[in-house]
Amino acid sequence: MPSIGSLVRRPEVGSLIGMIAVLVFFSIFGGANFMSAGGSASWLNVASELGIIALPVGLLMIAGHLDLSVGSMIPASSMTIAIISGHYDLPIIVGILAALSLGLAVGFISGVLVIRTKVPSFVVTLATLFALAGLTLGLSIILSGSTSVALKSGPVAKLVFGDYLGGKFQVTLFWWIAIVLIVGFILNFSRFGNWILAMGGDAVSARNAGIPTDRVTIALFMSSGLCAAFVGMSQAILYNSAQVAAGQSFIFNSIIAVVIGGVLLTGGYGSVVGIVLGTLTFAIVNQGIFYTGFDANWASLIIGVLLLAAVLMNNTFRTMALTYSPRAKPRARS
Amino acid sequence: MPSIGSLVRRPEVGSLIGMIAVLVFFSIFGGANFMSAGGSASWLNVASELGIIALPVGLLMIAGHLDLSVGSMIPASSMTIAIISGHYDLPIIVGILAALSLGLAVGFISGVLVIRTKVPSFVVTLATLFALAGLTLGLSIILSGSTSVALKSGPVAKLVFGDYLGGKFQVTLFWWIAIVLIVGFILNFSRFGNWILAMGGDAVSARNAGIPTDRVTIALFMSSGLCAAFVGMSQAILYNSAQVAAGQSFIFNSIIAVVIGGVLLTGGYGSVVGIVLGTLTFAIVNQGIFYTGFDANWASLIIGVLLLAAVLMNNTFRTMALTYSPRAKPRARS
Amino acid sequence: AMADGAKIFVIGGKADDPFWSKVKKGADDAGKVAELTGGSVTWLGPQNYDNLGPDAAKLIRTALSQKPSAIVGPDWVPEAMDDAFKEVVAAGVPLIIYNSGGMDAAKRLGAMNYVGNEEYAAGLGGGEYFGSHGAKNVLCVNTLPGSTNTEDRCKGIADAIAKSGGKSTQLPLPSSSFGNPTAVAEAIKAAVLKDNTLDGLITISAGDANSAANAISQANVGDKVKLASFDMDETGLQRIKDGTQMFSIDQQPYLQGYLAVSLLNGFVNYGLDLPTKPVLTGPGIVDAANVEATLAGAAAGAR
Amino acid sequence: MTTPLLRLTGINKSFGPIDVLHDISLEVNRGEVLCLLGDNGAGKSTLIKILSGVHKPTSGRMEMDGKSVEFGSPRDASDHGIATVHQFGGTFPLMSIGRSFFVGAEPTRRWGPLTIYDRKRANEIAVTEMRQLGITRIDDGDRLVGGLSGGERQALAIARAVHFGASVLILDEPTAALGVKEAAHVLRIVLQARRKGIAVIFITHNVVHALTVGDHFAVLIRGSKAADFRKGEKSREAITDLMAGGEQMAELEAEIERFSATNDGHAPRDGEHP
Amino acid sequence: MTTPLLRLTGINKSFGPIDVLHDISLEVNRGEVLCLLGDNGAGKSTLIKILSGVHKPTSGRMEMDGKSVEFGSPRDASDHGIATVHQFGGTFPLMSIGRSFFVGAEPTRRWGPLTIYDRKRANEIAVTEMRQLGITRIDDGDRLVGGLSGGERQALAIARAVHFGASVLILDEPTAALGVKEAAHVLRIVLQARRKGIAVIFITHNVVHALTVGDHFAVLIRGSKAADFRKGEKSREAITDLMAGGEQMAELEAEIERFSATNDGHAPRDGEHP
Ligand SMILES: Nc1ncnc2c1ncn2[C@@H]1O[C@H](COP(=O)(O)OP(=O)(O)OP(=O)(O)O)[C@@H](O)[C@H]1O
Ligand SMILES: Nc1ncnc2c1ncn2[C@@H]1O[C@H](COP(=O)(O)OP(=O)(O)OP(=O)(O)O)[C@@H](O)[C@H]1O
Ligand SMILES: [Mg+2]
Ligand SMILES: [Mg+2]
Repeated sequence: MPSIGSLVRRPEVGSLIGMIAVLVFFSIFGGANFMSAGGSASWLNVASELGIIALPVGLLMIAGHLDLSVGSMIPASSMTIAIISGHYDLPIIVGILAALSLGLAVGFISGVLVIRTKVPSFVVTLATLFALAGLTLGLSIILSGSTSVALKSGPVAKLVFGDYLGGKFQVTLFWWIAIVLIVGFILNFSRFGNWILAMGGDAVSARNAGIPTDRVTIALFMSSGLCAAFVGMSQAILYNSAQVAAGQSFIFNSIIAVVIGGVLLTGGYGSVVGIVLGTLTFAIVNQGIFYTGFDANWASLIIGVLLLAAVLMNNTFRTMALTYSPRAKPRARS
Repeated sequence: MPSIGSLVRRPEVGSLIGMIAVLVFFSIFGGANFMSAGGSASWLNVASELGIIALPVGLLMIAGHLDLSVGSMIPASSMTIAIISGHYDLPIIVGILAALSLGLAVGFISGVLVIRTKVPSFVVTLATLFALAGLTLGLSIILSGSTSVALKSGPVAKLVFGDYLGGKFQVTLFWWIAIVLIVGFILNFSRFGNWILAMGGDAVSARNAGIPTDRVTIALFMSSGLCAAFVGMSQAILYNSAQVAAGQSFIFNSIIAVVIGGVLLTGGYGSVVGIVLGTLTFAIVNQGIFYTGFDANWASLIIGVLLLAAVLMNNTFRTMALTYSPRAKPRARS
Repeated sequence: AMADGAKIFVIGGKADDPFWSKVKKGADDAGKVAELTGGSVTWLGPQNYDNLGPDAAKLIRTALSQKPSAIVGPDWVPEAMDDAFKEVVAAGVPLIIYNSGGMDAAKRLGAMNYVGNEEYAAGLGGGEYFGSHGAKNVLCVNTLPGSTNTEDRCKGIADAIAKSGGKSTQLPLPSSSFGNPTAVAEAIKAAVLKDNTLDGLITISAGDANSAANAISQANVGDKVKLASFDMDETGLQRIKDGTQMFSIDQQPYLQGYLAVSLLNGFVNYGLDLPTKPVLTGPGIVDAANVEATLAGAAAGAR
Repeated sequence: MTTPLLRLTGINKSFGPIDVLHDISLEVNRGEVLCLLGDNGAGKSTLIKILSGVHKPTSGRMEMDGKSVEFGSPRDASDHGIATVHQFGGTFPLMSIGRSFFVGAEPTRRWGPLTIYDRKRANEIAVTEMRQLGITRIDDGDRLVGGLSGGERQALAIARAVHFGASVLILDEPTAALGVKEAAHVLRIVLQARRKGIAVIFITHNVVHALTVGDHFAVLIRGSKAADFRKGEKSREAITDLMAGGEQMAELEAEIERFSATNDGHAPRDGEHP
Repeated sequence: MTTPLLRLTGINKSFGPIDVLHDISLEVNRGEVLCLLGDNGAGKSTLIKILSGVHKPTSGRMEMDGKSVEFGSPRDASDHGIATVHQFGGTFPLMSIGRSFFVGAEPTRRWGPLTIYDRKRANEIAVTEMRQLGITRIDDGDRLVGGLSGGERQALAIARAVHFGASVLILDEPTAALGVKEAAHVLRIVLQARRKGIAVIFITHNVVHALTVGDHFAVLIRGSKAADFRKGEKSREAITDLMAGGEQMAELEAEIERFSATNDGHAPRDGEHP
C-alpha cells in the first residue's frame, strides 16, 4: 500500500528530485535542441558509458569498497583489443575476449589483494590504478611501438558494440539497460544482493552470519573490472582506435554519479534506481552546459555545487527513511 | 629503555625500511649522479613541496578525514598571486597574503561543510575540488583573459619563497623542515595532537570527552588549505608564472605519501616521522627512475607496486605494535 | 535573438589549457562580429584529454544536435572522429577543420577549408630549427605521454633532426608528475645530468618550459643545452628576450579560432568563401629576432 | 549416557604469540543449557567463535554427534545447525528488519524462471519471531534496523539465532544490554529452546541469569577450563568466586557492604551481589 | 534540606519528530547515588547525554548549585565538574593508555618556552587509577588500548571519569560488559565516590547492583518519569516491575520458573531474577 508518505521516504526520491531539477533547468536554458532526439542522445550516450561502470562501482560502494582502478582499466582494455585485433590483425573476437578477460583478471587481483591483506580497497585499487597504467604504457610501446593504435572492426562487431542507432544513439545504451536490469535484479531480488547490503553494513557480522564475504568481494571487483573493460573495448570499436592515457576522469565521475545516486560512501545503503538517476544527472549536467549559452568554463563549478546539493538532499531523505515508523503518532515509543 | 625489540615495534620502522630500500635500490641503479648534491636536490625538492602538503593532509587523515581539494587549491593560489601581483602589478606581498588567505578561506569552508552536514569529507572536498577548479578557470579568464599568467617577483620574495640555494636546493626545503618541526611538535607534544589522534580513533567519544571537535576539524582543513596555497604561491614565484591546469596530481600523491608513511587511511593512527619518510620514499621513486637506465614508461608501475608493498609492511608493524605487551611471557593474560 | 544569425559551434581543447584558451579567445572575438548579425559562437571542449578522440566525437555530435549553422573542429584522432564529421557534412552543415588534420582531412571529409597547422608539421619545423642551429641530441619532454597530439609533436622533432644527422629521444613523465612543475623540473634535470651529450631540449607546452628553464639552470648546463618549447607564454617570451631560451614554435592559436569562425560567419551570412586552401597559421618560429612584437600580443592574451 | 551432541577435546587457540585458549575439553548435550562463565578476557567469546566457525582452533578436535568436524567458515557451522548471537554487532542498521533477520539464509521463491528473494515471507517470519521475544511494538518488517533501540536490535539478533538454531544455539552475553523484561524474555526463550531438545550455550556475567537457566556450568580462567559441574553441585558463592577468575570475592563484597552500610537504608541481602 | 547540586525542571527532548523525553524533573544531591532505571529505549542515555552536554534539551531548565546552567558542549559540562562514562565507546583503540585516559584534559609541563604534554605523568596517573579499579595486570601506560580486553577498556573509561569527576559522576551501564569481580570493583568505586561527597548518577538494568549502591531511584518509562523514591521506600518486586516499563513481571517470572522447574536442580530463589 504505497502512500505518498511512504513514497517520499523512499531513499531514491532525493536523486529523482535532483535529476528532474537539472532536466528542467537545462530544458529551459538549453532550448528545444536539448530535448530533441539528437540532444538527448548526447547526454544519454555519455550516461550509458559512465553508467555501465557506475553500476558495479555502486555495488562495490554498497558493499563498503571503492574501485579507483577503473581509471586505467579503460585504456588498458582498449589497447588490448586494438593491439590484438588492430596491430596484430587477429580476429576481432580474440581481441574482445582478451580485453574482457583482462578486466576480469585485474578485478580478481584487486579483490584477492583486498581480502588477503585487509588493506582498505581505496589504497589497494590506487596501487592497481598506477600499476596498470604503467603496464599499459610500457607494454603498448614494446608491442606496437606507439601509444595510439588503429582498429578496424567488421560490421558485426560494430553493430553489437560500437555503432549508432538511428545515427544517434550508441548501442552501449542498450547494454547499459541490460546491465541495469541485471544489477537491479541482483540487488533487489537475489540473495546475493542481500549479502552485498549486509557486507557494507557490517563486514564482520556479515561473515559471522554465514555470508561467503571473500567470494562476494572478489566477484564484485571482477564485475567492476569486467564492466570497465567492456566500456574500453566498445570505445575502441566505436572510435576505431585506442590510446594510452592514464585517465582519472572516470574514477571520480563514477564515484560522483554513484554518490549523487544516494549510495552511502561508507557502504551499506544504496539502490540501482538511485545509481541510474545519479548517472543521468551527472551526464545531463556535463553535457547540458553545451546547450546553454553559459561559458563552458563554469562546468566544474556547477558539478561541484551539484554534488554537494545532491548529497545533502540524499542525507535528508535517508534520515527520513531511518526514522520512519509505521505509526503516525508523534511519540516514538507509544 | 629503548631495546631493539621495542624499536622494531615502533610503527615508523616499516616506513623507514621502505625508504632505505628504495634509496639503496636507486643508488645502485641510478649511478653517482643520483646521490650527488644535484641528484639529491632533485628528489629533495620534489619531496619538499609534496611534504608541505602531505603533513596537514596526514594530520587530517589521522583525524579521520581526507582533503582532495588540495588539487585545485594549488592552481587557485598560484593564479591568485600571479593575477594580483603579475597581471595587476600590485606589490608582491599583497599577492602572497591574498593567496594564503584564499587557502585559509577554502579550508574554512570545507571544514564548516564537513562538520555541519556530516557528509564524509571525501565527498565534501570532492565537491570543493570541482567547484574551486571551476572558479579558478572562470575568474582567471574574466580577470586576466588567459589561463596562464606571468609573474615577476622581487629579489626578497624570490629569496624567501622561490629560489635555489647553492643553485640546487629549493628554499621550500627549509620551509618543509620548519613545518615538519611544527607539526611534529603539535602531534607528539601538544594537547592538540592528542585531540587529533582521539578524533580519528572515535569522533563521537572524542567529542564526549570534551574535545572541541568542530574547531579542531576546521583548524585542520584550514591548515591543509594554507599549506596547499603556500605551495601554489611559492611555485608561482619560483617558476615566474602560474597556470590553471596544475596540481591535480597532488591529490593522489599526497595520499600515497601519507599512506606509505604508515598513517591509517581510516584515521586514528600515524606519525610525523612516518609521513616524512613516506614523502621521501615517494619522491625518490618518482624522480629516481630518471637517473636509472630504465624506461620511464614503467614509472607508474613501480609506484603502484611500491604503494602496495609499503602498506603491507606498515600493516605488519602496526599489528606488532598493537599486540605489544610489556611482559615477555607468551600468555596474554598472565 | 539568435534566430537568424549564424549559430557556429567550435570544438576545441580543454578550457584550462593555455594554448586552447587563446584559440577560444580568437573564436570568441570573431564571435562578436557574428553576434552583431544575431549569430552566436558556442565553444565545446572536453574536460580532460584522457579520452580525446571519443570525447571529441561526442562533442561533434552534441554540436550537430543543436541545428548549427556551421561547425569548426579539429581532426585530432581521425579514426575516432571522421564518422562524426561525415555526419556533419551529410547533414549539410558547413564544416571547417582547424588546428589538426590538415587539408587532407578537410578534403577527405568534404569540409570547406582547413585553418591551422599540424602537430607533426610543427614538430618538423622545430626539429629543422634545431638542426640548422647545430643541435645533434635533442630531448623532447612529454608530460602527457600517450596522447596523440603530444606524441606527434615529439615525433616531428625526431624525424626532422634525424634528417640533419642528429637524434631526438622522448622523456615521458608519469601522470604522478603532471601539473607539478617541480616534479617536471627535477625529472628534466635528472635526464640532463644523465646524458651529457644533450644539446637541445623542447617541451610540449609553455608551462613545462618554465620548469625546464629551472632544470637547466640548476644543472648548470645553460650554455650547452638550448631550450625550446611548443607554444609560449609571457614568461617564455621573456626568456627568449633574455637569451635563456632559443625559440618557441608558434602556431598562432588566436588566428586559428578567429579565422575559422570569421570564415564561416561570412559564408553563412553572405556566401563568402576564400580561395586560399588551406589557410596556414603556422608553424612560426618566435626567437630573439621577433620576440618584441610577440610580447605585446602575449600581454593581451592573444599569443 | 548418550553421545554428546558436541564434544571438544584439547582445543588450543593462539593469536600469533598470544595464547588465548589452553587445552579446553567440553561436552554439550541435547536439551541442556551449558553456561560458559568467566572473567573478562577469560576466552569465552574466543571459544564460541571456534564453535561457530569464525576462528579455527590452533589444535584440538571437535566432534558433532560423534563425528569429527571442521568449520572453515561461519557458513559451515550454520550448515551443521549451529546458530550464534555474537557479543557485539550482528545487525545491519541500514537494512530492513526482514532482510537483516535472514542475512545469509534468505528465503526465496520462484518468479517465472527466476528464483527471487521472498520479501513478504521474510518480513512475516521476522516480525513473528520478534513477537515471541516480547517485542510487540514492531509490526512492519520493512522498517530499518537503524530505527530500533539497542535492546530491540539485540532481540532481533537473538530471534534470528533461535529461528535458525537447528541443533545448537549459542548466545554470547545476550542479556548484557537488555532491560529486565527483555532479559526475562530471553531467559524464557532459552528454556523453551532447551525443551525443544536444542543444546544451548549461554554466556553471561550475571550469576542470577546463569543459575536460572543453566543445567551445566563450565568456567574459564585465563583461557583454561577451571571447573565443569552440573546444577546444584556448587554453591552460589563458589560459583561467584569462579566467575571472578578464582579470586575470593568475599573480601571485596564485605568492603562494599561496609561502604553501603555507612549510609541510611538497608544493605542488600547476603549473597546477592554483585 | 540544602539546595541540590543538580536540579532539572521540565526537561523535554525531541529528535526531529520523535519525542524522547517528556517533562523530566529531577534532583541530584551531593554524596548520594541516584539510580536511573528503565526499560530499553526509555530515554536514560538521552537524559544523561543532556546532563553531560552532548545534547541540548528541547526545553526545560538545568541548575547547578541553584544557578541556571546551559551546556553547549561536553567540554562545558566537564568544566562544571561533570564527568561521564557513556554507554558505548569512550576509549581509543590505537592510542596509548595514558593518552586515552587524559583525552581532552591532557596534563602539561613546561619545556623551555613551550608547554608540552606530560607523557610520564599521564601514564603514571592512568596506571594508578586503573589499579584502584582492581585492574592490576596493567603497569605500562604506553600500551595501546586496542590490546586490552573489553572489560579492561570499560574500566579505563570509568577510571577516567572517577579521576575527573569533581562534583558529579555519571555512569551509563558501566557494569553491563563487566565480569563479577570488575563489576564489584566498580560498585566499590561508586560508594567511595559517594563518601567523598560526589554526586553519582548510576544507570543499570541489574536490580542487585541498583539496590547495592542506590540512595535514591528515578524510573523512566517511555520518556517520562514514572517514579522517584528513596532507598527502602519500595519493595524489590515493585522496583523490578517499574524497571520493566511498568509491566507485571510476576507472570513472566512464573513462566520462567515453570520452565526451569521442569528440569532437575533447584529453581532460583524467589525475587532474584531476572
Ligand atoms: N583477534 C584477536 N587477536 C589477538 N588477541 C585476541 C583476539 N581476540 C581476542 N583476543 C584476546 O584473547 C583474550 C580473550 O578474549 P575473549 O574476547 O575471548 O574474552 P571473553 O572471555 O569473551 O571476555 P569478555 O567477558 O570481556 O567478553 C583477550 O585477552 C583478548 O585480548
Ligand atoms: N539521535 C537520535 N535520533 C533519534 N532517535 C534517538 C536518538 N537517540 C536516541 N533516540 C531514541 O530515543 C529513545 C531512547 O533512547 P535511549 O538511548 O535514551 O534509551 P535508553 O533508555 O538508554 O535505552 P537502553 O537501556 O537500551 O540503553 C529510543 O527510542 C531511541 O531510538
Ligand atoms: Mg566476550
Ligand atoms: Mg542507554
